[in-house]
Amino acid sequence: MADLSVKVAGVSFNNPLIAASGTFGFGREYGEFYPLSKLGGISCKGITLKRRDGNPPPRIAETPSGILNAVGLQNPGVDVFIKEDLPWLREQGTVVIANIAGNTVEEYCMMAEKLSETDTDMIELNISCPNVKSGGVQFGTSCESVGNITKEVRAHCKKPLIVKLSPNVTDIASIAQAAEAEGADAVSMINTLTGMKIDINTRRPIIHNNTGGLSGAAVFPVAVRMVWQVSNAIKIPIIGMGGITTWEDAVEMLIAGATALQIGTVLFSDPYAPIKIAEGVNKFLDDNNISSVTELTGTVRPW
Amino acid sequence: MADLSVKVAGVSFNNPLIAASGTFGFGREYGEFYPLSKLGGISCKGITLKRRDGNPPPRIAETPSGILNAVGLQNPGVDVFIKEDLPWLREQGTVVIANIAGNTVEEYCMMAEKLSETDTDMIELNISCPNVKSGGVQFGTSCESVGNITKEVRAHCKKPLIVKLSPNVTDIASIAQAAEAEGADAVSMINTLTGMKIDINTRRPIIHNNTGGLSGAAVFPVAVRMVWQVSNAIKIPIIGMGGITTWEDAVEMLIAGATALQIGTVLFSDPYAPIKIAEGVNKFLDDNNISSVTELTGTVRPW
Amino acid sequence: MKYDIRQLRLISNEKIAGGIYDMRLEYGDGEIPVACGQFAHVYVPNKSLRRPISVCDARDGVLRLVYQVKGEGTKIMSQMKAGGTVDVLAPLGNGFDIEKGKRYALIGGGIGVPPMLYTAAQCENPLVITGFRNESLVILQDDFVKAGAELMLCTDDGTAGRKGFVTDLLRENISQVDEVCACGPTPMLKAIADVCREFSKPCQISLEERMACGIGACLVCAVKVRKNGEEIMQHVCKNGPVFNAEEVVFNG
Amino acid sequence: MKYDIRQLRLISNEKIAGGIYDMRLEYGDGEIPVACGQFAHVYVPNKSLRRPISVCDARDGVLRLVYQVKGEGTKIMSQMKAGGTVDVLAPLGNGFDIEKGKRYALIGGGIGVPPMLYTAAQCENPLVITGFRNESLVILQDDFVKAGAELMLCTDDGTAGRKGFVTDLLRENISQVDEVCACGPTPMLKAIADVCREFSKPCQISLEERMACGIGACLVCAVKVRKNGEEIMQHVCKNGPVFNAEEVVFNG
Ligand SMILES: Cc1cc2nc3c(=O)[nH]c(=O)nc-3n(C[C@H](O)[C@H](O)[C@H](O)COP(=O)(O)OP(=O)(O)OC[C@H]3O[C@@H](n4cnc5c(N)ncnc54)[C@H](O)[C@@H]3O)c2cc1C
Ligand SMILES: Cc1cc2nc3c(=O)[nH]c(=O)nc-3n(C[C@H](O)[C@H](O)[C@H](O)COP(=O)(O)OP(=O)(O)OC[C@H]3O[C@@H](n4cnc5c(N)ncnc54)[C@H](O)[C@@H]3O)c2cc1C
Ligand SMILES: Cc1cc2nc3c(=O)[nH]c(=O)nc-3n(C[C@H](O)[C@H](O)[C@H](O)COP(=O)(O)O)c2cc1C
Ligand SMILES: Cc1cc2nc3c(=O)[nH]c(=O)nc-3n(C[C@H](O)[C@H](O)[C@H](O)COP(=O)(O)O)c2cc1C
Ligand code: FES
Ligand code: FES
Repeated sequence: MADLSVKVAGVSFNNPLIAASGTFGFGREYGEFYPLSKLGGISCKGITLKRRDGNPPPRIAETPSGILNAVGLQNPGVDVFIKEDLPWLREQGTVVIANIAGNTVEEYCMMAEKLSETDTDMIELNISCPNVKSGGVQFGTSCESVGNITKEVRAHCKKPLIVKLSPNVTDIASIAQAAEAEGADAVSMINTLTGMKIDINTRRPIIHNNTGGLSGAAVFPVAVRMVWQVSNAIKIPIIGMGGITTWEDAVEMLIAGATALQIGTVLFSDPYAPIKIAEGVNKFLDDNNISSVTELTGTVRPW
Repeated sequence: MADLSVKVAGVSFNNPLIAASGTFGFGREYGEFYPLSKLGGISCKGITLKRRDGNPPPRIAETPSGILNAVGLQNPGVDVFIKEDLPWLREQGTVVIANIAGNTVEEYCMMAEKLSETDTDMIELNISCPNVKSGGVQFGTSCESVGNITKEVRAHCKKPLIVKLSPNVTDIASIAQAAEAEGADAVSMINTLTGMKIDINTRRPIIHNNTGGLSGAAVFPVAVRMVWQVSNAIKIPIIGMGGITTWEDAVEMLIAGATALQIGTVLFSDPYAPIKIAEGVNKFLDDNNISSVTELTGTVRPW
Repeated sequence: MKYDIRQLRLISNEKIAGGIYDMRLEYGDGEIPVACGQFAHVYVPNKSLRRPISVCDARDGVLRLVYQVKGEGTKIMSQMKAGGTVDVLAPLGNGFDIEKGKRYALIGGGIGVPPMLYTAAQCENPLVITGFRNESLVILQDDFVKAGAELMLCTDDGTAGRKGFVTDLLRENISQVDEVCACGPTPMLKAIADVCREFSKPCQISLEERMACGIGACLVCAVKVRKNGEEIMQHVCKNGPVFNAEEVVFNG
Repeated sequence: MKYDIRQLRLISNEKIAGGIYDMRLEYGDGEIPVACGQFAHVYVPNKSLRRPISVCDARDGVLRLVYQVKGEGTKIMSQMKAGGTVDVLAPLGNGFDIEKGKRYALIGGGIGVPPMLYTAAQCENPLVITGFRNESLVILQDDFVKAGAELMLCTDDGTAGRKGFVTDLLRENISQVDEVCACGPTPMLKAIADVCREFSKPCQISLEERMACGIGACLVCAVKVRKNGEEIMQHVCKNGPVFNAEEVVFNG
């Protein structure tokens, strides 16, 4: 039995498998499959200052080895989250990450402040949601704006701060550097790649938002490449995600440079995936006489 | 029997199915499966000024619903192409597109000049190859450099000029506009998305170049989204590609905004794919009483 | 733990009409803990998303799913062979609310007919109205009769049963029932809701929406409902698929 | 048209050693137009790339492919059932050049052994040297004997045949042969090439490289060779898989 625990920005996780934001709600439903303490942590559904109803349906489509979604940040608002969901989550014996999105920099700051007064473990800055009109990804696609929002939120945030990066950019390494320079404690990556699917009979996009975010196994090679590039560019830890489906993928992402992992889309076909992946990683470590999962991080040997 | 012929920048194609650059060599091998006149056209393997040996193997890896490649522009050089391959290609009864890549803007211009004196039908400017150290994609990721190289090559090029766009950018629509503004007659898109795959046992990237270009069905939703965005931003025609696998995909890409299509990765599992796709598109048109394939282009009805 | 995924043995998977298949799964001993109108989320190999299929029947230890081949996933389902296993997450959602002592009209349109069978089995002397596009798509008539229902049939083109729509039959017979339950295409559900409003009968409808998790976590299967005068988002997988027709905001 | 894709009926697909399967395909009437050392490019459902597998045998109208389960593709192959069809693009590449009147040593290491069987069938009294890691991986010994070969066996750990490497057996017997043909892991091929150089025997080796098209169009399966003093890129699928060992630039 290898040691699966990891530390990100001073926070200890039982294992590196964290449920990805937006795929796991606030944990209650998957908590009816297994105790949530089996997970390293939970990144909650993206929260906004005020309640949001999200986009009209359909919000999802299936693509080769992946899915497109455009939920559009449906959530009850940060106050309801703090009052109704956080206390329950807190009792589940797993790390709680609050994922926040705002229409303006000020909104991000206000949420960070409110959450700093709670017992949330970490805050994840979602500046990479491609499915909302204002806020979201437009904060995440230039070094200037990423630097700026990180700096502002940092000043209002007493919790470890994770900046979640968008893959829809030319140079993700520079963007990660901008986040690091302005005080991010970690980056998480990747959010979804913007995509589209059209019904050829109606000639309508299947997703009502026209475009949606691509996730799942299809994007895994892009995620691994980006994690590798970013790990060569920054010193703060990376929470890697994007298409992790098997324990082999998890090991690959760690080797590429991730310290912890988030798991999303695979839950929809197999709710038990994070647990199976943790077991697989453990067996791999044992079979290779590696005592701690942290020994894998960033050990890729490029040609 | 619907009319499958299309016109791009004044050049007529029997049908919209063009073999994608780099997947079809100079046509000789696939010409041993079927007469090349069954294709709308052939985009030749990327040509450079001097012969190139390409990257060391392995040059390919398989990923979920896709592949990564890093051939690195192996080719015999433009002079050998003109002397040995072009005359043969010319006799095959299909449109011949020369795909060119250079280390410097001057090299692109010299090749465009040389090819302008031949009976090549069109020139495709490959400023989006992610697998070579110099040249390739670094010309293709900013509006300034795309505008500049398009302008320079335009001045040396007497053939219809296609600019091939990289998907590894933040804002592909602006880049397409830069190409259009400086005289491109069409754009083709998308080239491959940069990705990586690591062997978890050796901890080595599977591809010797470390990273490779992702193509195949996995990228199709990204390609459709980009074609749609670009078609809303420019007036010149789009040659759409990236993961087209079935005739339904072909119809979808046309509806998204493409006038013609290139087909690459699917050839590796089914060499007859372009022919089957052309038949499928034809049947779709007949079943829907559409007399010409050109009537599909850009007819998506966004929400 | 409320949720459970099982590998169920496939007993049979037969075509029962044009493009429509009847899948029977061995659930194991004892009563199947499923209510009428609930659904099963079926894993399809090589697909990222499960397919939601209503429970058609759950008596005698056999979980029965009747489905139409629409796209790739249901095509793969139709090729599954008896003797193999099917990975099923069930039961999910909230089904029809059937009260003792009430007479129900159960209305199914097209591939909305199957869930009405198990529902009929929970009702006393229900009036079942089934509608199809044409004769080649008619299914489950014998099963409803065996379940003790008073059965009516119509087709759009009159090739089987009466020519016309389920709403015609409903109007003519609505006075005989206390409440209506329906499943089928959205325009049909809307029309039924209108008739029920006109005659002041309560109406429960089963909705469809594209799903991912199936349990209420991912929020993709949203539907707008009006509760206490306020419009809020609910989810077909968790709050539904059965909703009070009066509460659904159809253009939402 | 030189190339041809066929849907071949799968006659049998049996495990013959640890993780190694023997697939027999019905090619149809008449002689199979395949030379020893050529390969088949096998379509695997739901995979983007075909899998290259050497022809193990092609006599009696049966195309035989012997393969080891390594990753996902070969795993799917191993689950294919007799009676189904397999989509095969074959024959591809250039095989071994066998001249009448010469005596050959045919050397196979591990999963490089299978192509040597059909090669043996083309030679007069060949000396076949087979090497495996251990007993559990030994394959095709009876077949070589039936094909009229003088057969030698060694294993790395001595659990079957002699303990040692194929190069040991080659050294001891090289004086009996005119030329060497070999297939197996690269370090083995290098070592064999060295022995052949030392004894001035011509040597043909079959190389492996990851492939896409299989016909020389996509240029992914590159190998560096020296021709007339110049280093050039050739391709395993089209120019090979069999190369003159003297020409291959191994560290290329
Ligand atoms: C609660 C519920 C109960 C259902 N019960 C039945 C039933 O008993 N019998 C039956 O034949 N069908 C039923 N459906 C519809 C059925 O789920 C779809 O026809 C099926 O998912 C289509 O999958 P596909 O792979 O054939 O199509 P594809 O087009 O390949 O599917 C692509 C994606 O879209 C989704 N999708 C496509 N159409 C629908 C739809 N109409 N509703 C929901 N998701 C859709 C698929 O689930 C998949 O995620 C039900 C749907 C819901 C929501
Ligand atoms: C000319 C030639 C002849 C061959 N003959 C045989 C044979 O007779 N019997 C046999 O067992 N194997 C043979 N191989 C090796 C066989 O092709 C690989 O073991 C097989 O492709 C692995 O596929 P996979 O799906 O199991 O592995 P995966 O790792 O899932 O494959 C991923 C990708 O890598 C490729 N790949 C992985 N390993 C190799 C390899 N060693 N060589 C080439 N491509 C590889 C696969 O084809 C696929 O494209 C031959 C290879 C070549 C090039
Ligand atoms: C349905 C759905 C909803 C999502 N919602 C959010 C969100 O609210 N906030 C966020 O930062 N990321 C969101 N994501 C992105 C995921 O957290 C993750 O970055 C992405 O899906 C890639 O990982 P995966 O391939 O494992 O799913 C969402 C993804 C999906 C599929
Ligand atoms: C093996 C391989 C080699 C390629 N070489 C080139 C090239 O030389 N020039 C170029 O412009 N694109 C090249 N491409 C990119 C393709 O032309 C095409 O843009 C991409 O593969 C997406 O289409 P597909 O998914 O249909 O393959 C290559 C792609 C592959 C798979
Ligand atoms: S499918 Fe996830 S909330 Fe309904
Ligand atoms: S596999 Fe395409 S050239 Fe060899």
